[in-house]
Amino acid sequence: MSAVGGHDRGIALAGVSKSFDVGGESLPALAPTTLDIAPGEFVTLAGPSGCGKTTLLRILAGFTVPSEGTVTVSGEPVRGPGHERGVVFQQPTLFPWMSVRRNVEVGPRFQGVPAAERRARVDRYLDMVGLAAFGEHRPYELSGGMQQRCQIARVLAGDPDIVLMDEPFGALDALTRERLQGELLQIWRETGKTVLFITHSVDEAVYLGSRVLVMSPRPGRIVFDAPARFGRAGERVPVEEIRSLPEYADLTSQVRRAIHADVA
Amino acid sequence: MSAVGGHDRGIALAGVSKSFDVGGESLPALAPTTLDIAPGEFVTLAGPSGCGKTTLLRILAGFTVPSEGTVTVSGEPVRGPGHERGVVFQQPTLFPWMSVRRNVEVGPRFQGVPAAERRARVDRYLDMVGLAAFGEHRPYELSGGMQQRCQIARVLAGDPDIVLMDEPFGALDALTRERLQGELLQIWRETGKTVLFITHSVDEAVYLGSRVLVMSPRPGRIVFDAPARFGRAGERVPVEEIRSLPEYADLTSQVRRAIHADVA
Amino acid sequence: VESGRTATTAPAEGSACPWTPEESIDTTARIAWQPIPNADVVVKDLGLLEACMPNADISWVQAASGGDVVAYYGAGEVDLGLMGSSPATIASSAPTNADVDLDVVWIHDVIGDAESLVAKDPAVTDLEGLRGGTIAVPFSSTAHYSLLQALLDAGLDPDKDVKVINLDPEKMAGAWQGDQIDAAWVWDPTQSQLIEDGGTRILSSADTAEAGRPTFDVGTVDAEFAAQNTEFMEQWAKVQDHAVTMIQDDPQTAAESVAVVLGIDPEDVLPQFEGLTFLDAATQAGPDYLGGKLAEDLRTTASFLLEQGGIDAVGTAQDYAGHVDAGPAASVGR
Amino acid sequence: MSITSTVQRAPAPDLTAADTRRRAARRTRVRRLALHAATFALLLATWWLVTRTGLVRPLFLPSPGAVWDAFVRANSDHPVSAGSSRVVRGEQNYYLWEHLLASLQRIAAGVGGGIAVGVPLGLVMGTTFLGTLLEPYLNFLRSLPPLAYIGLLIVWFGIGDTSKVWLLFLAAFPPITMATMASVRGVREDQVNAALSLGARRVQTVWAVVLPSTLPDVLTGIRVATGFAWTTVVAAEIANGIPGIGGLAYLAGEQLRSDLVVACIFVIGLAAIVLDLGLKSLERALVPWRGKA
Amino acid sequence: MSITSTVQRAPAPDLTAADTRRRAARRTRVRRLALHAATFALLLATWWLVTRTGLVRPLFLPSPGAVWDAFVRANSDHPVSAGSSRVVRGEQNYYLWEHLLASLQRIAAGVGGGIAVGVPLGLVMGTTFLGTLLEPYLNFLRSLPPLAYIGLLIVWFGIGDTSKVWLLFLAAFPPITMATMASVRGVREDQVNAALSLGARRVQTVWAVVLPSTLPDVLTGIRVATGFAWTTVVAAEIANGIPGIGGLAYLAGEQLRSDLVVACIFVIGLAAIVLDLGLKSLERALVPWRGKA
Ligand SMILES: Nc1ncnc2c1ncn2[C@@H]1O[C@H](COP(=O)(O)OP(=O)(O)OP(=O)(O)O)[C@@H](O)[C@H]1O
Ligand SMILES: Nc1ncnc2c1ncn2[C@@H]1O[C@H](COP(=O)(O)OP(=O)(O)OP(=O)(O)O)[C@@H](O)[C@H]1O
Ligand SMILES: [Mg+2]
Ligand SMILES: [Mg+2]
Repeated sequence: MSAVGGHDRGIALAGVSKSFDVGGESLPALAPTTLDIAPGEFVTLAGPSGCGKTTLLRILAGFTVPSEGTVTVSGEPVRGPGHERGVVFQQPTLFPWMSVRRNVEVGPRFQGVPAAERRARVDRYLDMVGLAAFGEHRPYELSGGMQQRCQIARVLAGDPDIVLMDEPFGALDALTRERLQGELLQIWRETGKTVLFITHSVDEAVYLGSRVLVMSPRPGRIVFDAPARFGRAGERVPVEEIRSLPEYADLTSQVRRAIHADVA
Repeated sequence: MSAVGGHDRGIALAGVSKSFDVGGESLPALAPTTLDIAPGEFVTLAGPSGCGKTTLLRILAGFTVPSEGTVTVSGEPVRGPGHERGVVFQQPTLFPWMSVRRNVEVGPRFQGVPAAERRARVDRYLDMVGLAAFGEHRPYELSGGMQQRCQIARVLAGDPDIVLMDEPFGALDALTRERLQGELLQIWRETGKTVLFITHSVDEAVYLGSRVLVMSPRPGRIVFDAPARFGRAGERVPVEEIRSLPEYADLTSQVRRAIHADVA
Repeated sequence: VESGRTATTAPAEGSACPWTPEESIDTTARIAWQPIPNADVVVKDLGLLEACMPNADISWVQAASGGDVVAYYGAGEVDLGLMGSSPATIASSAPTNADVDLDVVWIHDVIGDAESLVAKDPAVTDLEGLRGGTIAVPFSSTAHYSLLQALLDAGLDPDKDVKVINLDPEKMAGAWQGDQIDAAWVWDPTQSQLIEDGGTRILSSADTAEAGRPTFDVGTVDAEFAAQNTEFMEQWAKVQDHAVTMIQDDPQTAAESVAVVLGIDPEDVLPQFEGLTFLDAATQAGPDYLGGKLAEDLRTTASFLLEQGGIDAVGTAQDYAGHVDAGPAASVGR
Repeated sequence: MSITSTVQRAPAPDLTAADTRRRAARRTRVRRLALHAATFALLLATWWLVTRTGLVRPLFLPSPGAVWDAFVRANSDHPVSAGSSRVVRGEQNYYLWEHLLASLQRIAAGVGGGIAVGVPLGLVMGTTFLGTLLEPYLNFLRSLPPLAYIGLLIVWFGIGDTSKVWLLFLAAFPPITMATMASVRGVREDQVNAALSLGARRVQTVWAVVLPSTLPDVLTGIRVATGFAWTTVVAAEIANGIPGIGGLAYLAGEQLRSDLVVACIFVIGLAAIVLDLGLKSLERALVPWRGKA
Repeated sequence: MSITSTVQRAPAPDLTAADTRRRAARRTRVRRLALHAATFALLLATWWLVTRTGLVRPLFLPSPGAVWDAFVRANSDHPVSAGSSRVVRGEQNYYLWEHLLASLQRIAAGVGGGIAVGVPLGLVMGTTFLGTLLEPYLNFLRSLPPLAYIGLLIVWFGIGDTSKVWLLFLAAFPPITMATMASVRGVREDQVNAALSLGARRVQTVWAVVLPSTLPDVLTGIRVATGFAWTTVVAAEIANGIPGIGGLAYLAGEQLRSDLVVACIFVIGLAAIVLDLGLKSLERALVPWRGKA
């Protein structure tokens, strides 16, 4: 396949919209949206509750078929879920019939990763999310935040090229959250994965993203789209310093205003 | 029954602890805890992920029986769930076989509230959480944040004396969150309900609570317990002003330090 | 657990072949039997066929009704079998005769008082007294045939004047106790049970036989099998004849054999023998039975079954004669 | 849930405007009907061929033509045999559809009773100590062959319809009870907790939570039970079962009239399919949330 | 889920140290056993009284003593009648336990086949278009009375064990298929989605998601099917069914030997209870997450 711009290696949405049928009526959830995400971008997405963020993510994941428009990933039209797109669900979707360890191991297992590497990966990610001691628990024996972390470990252990994360740190305390933000950034910097990261925290969006998107209330449109560079810089500069940069405060208030714009 | 101090009208935990059986081993989740909550208190509870917050809340709700110790509410030992203790679950627990409206109506219906008042209550709380237009949807047709809001409306429509809330605003955007914080405070001020509110946001804990608790990592102990008065003051003073009070910043950093203490 | 265990724990008296065993016969024969108190089960219990033809491979297949036996023939699962005269007639008539080709080679018994009409009300003494009543009978059995014949002979319309219902013998006692039926045409042990419960026998198959509608339990054989295994058939008839003689001469021992097979008390078997007429080979081969009249009886039965919807057409006299073979029975005396 | 349609299912309702959607739905329906018709025709042809070539004897599998004749005959007034002047109605004095109706009534009563008893019993057994206490007896009961206890039923309830309905009831209620009981164990604890916290009394949780969330499994149980009832209808109607399609099938079998037996079997099977389709569409209408939450 | 025990269940495992817990568990077990024993004794006493007072005639319900005698007799070598020198083994030349064993073997084969066919078929039918296509035929099949098609089975498979096993198989596999199919529809779509996103191929999602999450319902289906196979065992063994507990019950019924019939019924029922207990404990061991997620 020939390269059309850089699109063929990234994600491209062209005129994608989605309406849901509820009681015979067709309710628009996502307004026609065109969006290109280049490989290696860390896109953060914010917007009011119920504006269509999850809908957009599920379309990319291949869980939901858009009502209109086309979605391509690496030049291929999206026809369903695929292992190159890992998904952290908004509500933890672990398998209760497997232990935590097995849950994390399941991705590599599906993909036929040899046992030794599988074990190494599982150990690494369980450790990263702080669940090393809980490998033999069942998912329903974990707290809400622990389930969310387990899910993150599961997706990362699957080593997808594109990581789609729906409020992954929503149920975590500030400290754990900061630690995982750092880990995620580091993985991103090291592997060059493409990330779509939905969050309600403006600070998180600005701090993590290499590009920040904001959606309008339902039906969602992308009303703000700006580059950022704090996540990449975070490698060398301490977090506190980054947060005190004037550009940081500037972008933060821009994003905040974008979110509030349509509401006010 | 005779009044022993003021305890007989509030919540009293005496030496309550909880261990879970996992694969034959007994793992402590909540260290022996003694705690009195007076009627009308707005207690906020923070702590690292997996420290036992939800466990404590479920014990109060009567869902989990403590391994040791006794729990009394209004002088009566807790034997199970009861309508005087409403519960907002960490993970939305709506009934998929009912519409959103019926979900909210279900509490008053159980309690035999007359139809007219039931309708009024449902309208009021659906409106408050911004779901007035979604009454005929099914819960699984809502976004994550909308489900959480629906749950809040459901519990408030049941008009319990004690409201136990497990990260109720966790999946909401900042704006919706602030609005609901205001609504919750106003309901609290008007009705004098007792509230236990679990949150990962230190700012939220300090801003809302009339008393702020912090738990240590697993097995959870209460390591910080301080009164606060910003929520009540919020009636007259604008939010921005409260947040800029030196006491506010002081309490915030105390809480933050308490949370980080055991970890560091 | 393997099936087909025939060896009993204690070998019964008389289980040795009464004459020199015929070692030359190595036929494989599958025999369908039914739990009816006659010489066939005595043969089975004593293992006489096995004893007299030690090199033959004989297996016994239990069937629940004559209809089943016909079906087994159709499936090619059995070579010989016992059935009532009604199924034998059906098997010899269109359309079933296209599927099976059977010869009647033996009359295990002529049904007499063994099947009879027992009425509940002691005041009832004849069929006329049952007008408007309910009579139970197992449909498609020889008893069904006898009942309908008796009704017609008495000038009663089975569709209008009485209510004839289908009921298995083991369910009759219950219906009887609940006053659901007024009479039943049935065999033992239900017959005795009903009489014990206060019923009176007002008619029996002996009466219908006298009126020219006899019913039998007959031995049948697949025609092709019979043609290919004449020696076996002769030996088989000889053994059957021996058992018939045993019932006639030493009913006590025969009854024990029957009791073992049926799982009942030998004391209950003797009265059951009374209700059946057993014929030795010579009599059977004579013109009153296999030698002539049986074919006519089958044809009479067929014309009746045609009205009942069991068969499509009544064959000619030769057709039925072609399905009766007195050969094996006649050979016994020789 | 359908693996292959996890994604493909969505487009039909969402892709475009209402009429395009309707047209697409009609197209799938037509295609499905065609597929059904083709399968059916194929089976019919195989059957015809098998009987035609004499692979199976008519005693066991009569030809489609013969079965059709028997069917027509059983639904009309006809002479008792070719050439006879005596005209009889259908079979055993009833038309075939009357036999069917009689059996349907018994099945409706039996399964209806099974639902009325099985669902509450299953709920009680699934939620209280009565479960452990009664389960062995339920298992005992549901393992008993109808042929073994129909005699007792006749003693108690006579040889009329009552004993037949009882037999069908005894066939239908254990699977319904089992399904309810097993499903109750799968109800999410927190949903019951939520209801209790909202002021529900124990009984109310049954109505508000347990019943709706067990509904899909209970409906499956009812479908299984109805199937059982059909298989039991011959056993129930062996004794004095005219009118009754099972009784007719039994009698025809005894008379070795396999064409009529097969006609009865077809009628039974078709009636069962129609009944089951009804139950299935009921399920679809009542349980839209299946697989979503 | 158990409504009354939502809360009460917890203390046993969590309240205290291991041995207190164990002691408590033993106490509940003892209490439960006592309750069972009491219920059983009560039923036995009622039975005894009913027969003793002559409320029901022994022909219809023999006394416990008579049934016990028949049971003992059927398990021993005994003279054919008091005083007779002819000693026979059990009944019909087999001990009762041999009859039971023979039937158990057939049931094991039939239900085993039912599982082997029903579960994969249910999965396929629940996940592909084959479901719509084959469902009518499945419904047709599962409504057919065994008595109606046993003739065909005998033609094809002979009158030996094979046709009986086929009959039991045909009784067992439809409920298993139904349960699997219905349950597949209840699998949470997002769990399949999650597996697919983790790189599972369609077939792998069956192993990793669909099968485990349908497991409870499938096990219930198997339990229902096993019960059903038991009820069919008499029908299967009417023809040439010795050895076989169903065949024995049928023969005994023909001879109005109700004591032996009731003994057979008891043996059948007890065997079914034991089998079902086994299946249930399997379920408990395999599906600990039931009601939690
Ligand atoms: N299956 C569905 N059926 C009908 N409507 C749906 C469905 N899923 C989502 N919606 C509607 O689509 C809109 C957008 O939902 P979505 O889940 O994308 O919101 P979101 O931006 O993720 O919100 P949140 O931050 O609360 O998670 C909502 O109004 C919701 O009601
Ligand atoms: N059912 C259970 N079985 C076994 N262990 C459990 C169970 N529920 C909770 N735990 C354990 O108890 C501890 C406390 O859990 P809890 O849910 O109370 O945490 P939390 O403070 O609410 O955390 P989060 O903020 O992540 O929700 C955790 O370590 C968890 O693994
Ligand atoms: Mg969302
Ligand atoms: Mg929690």
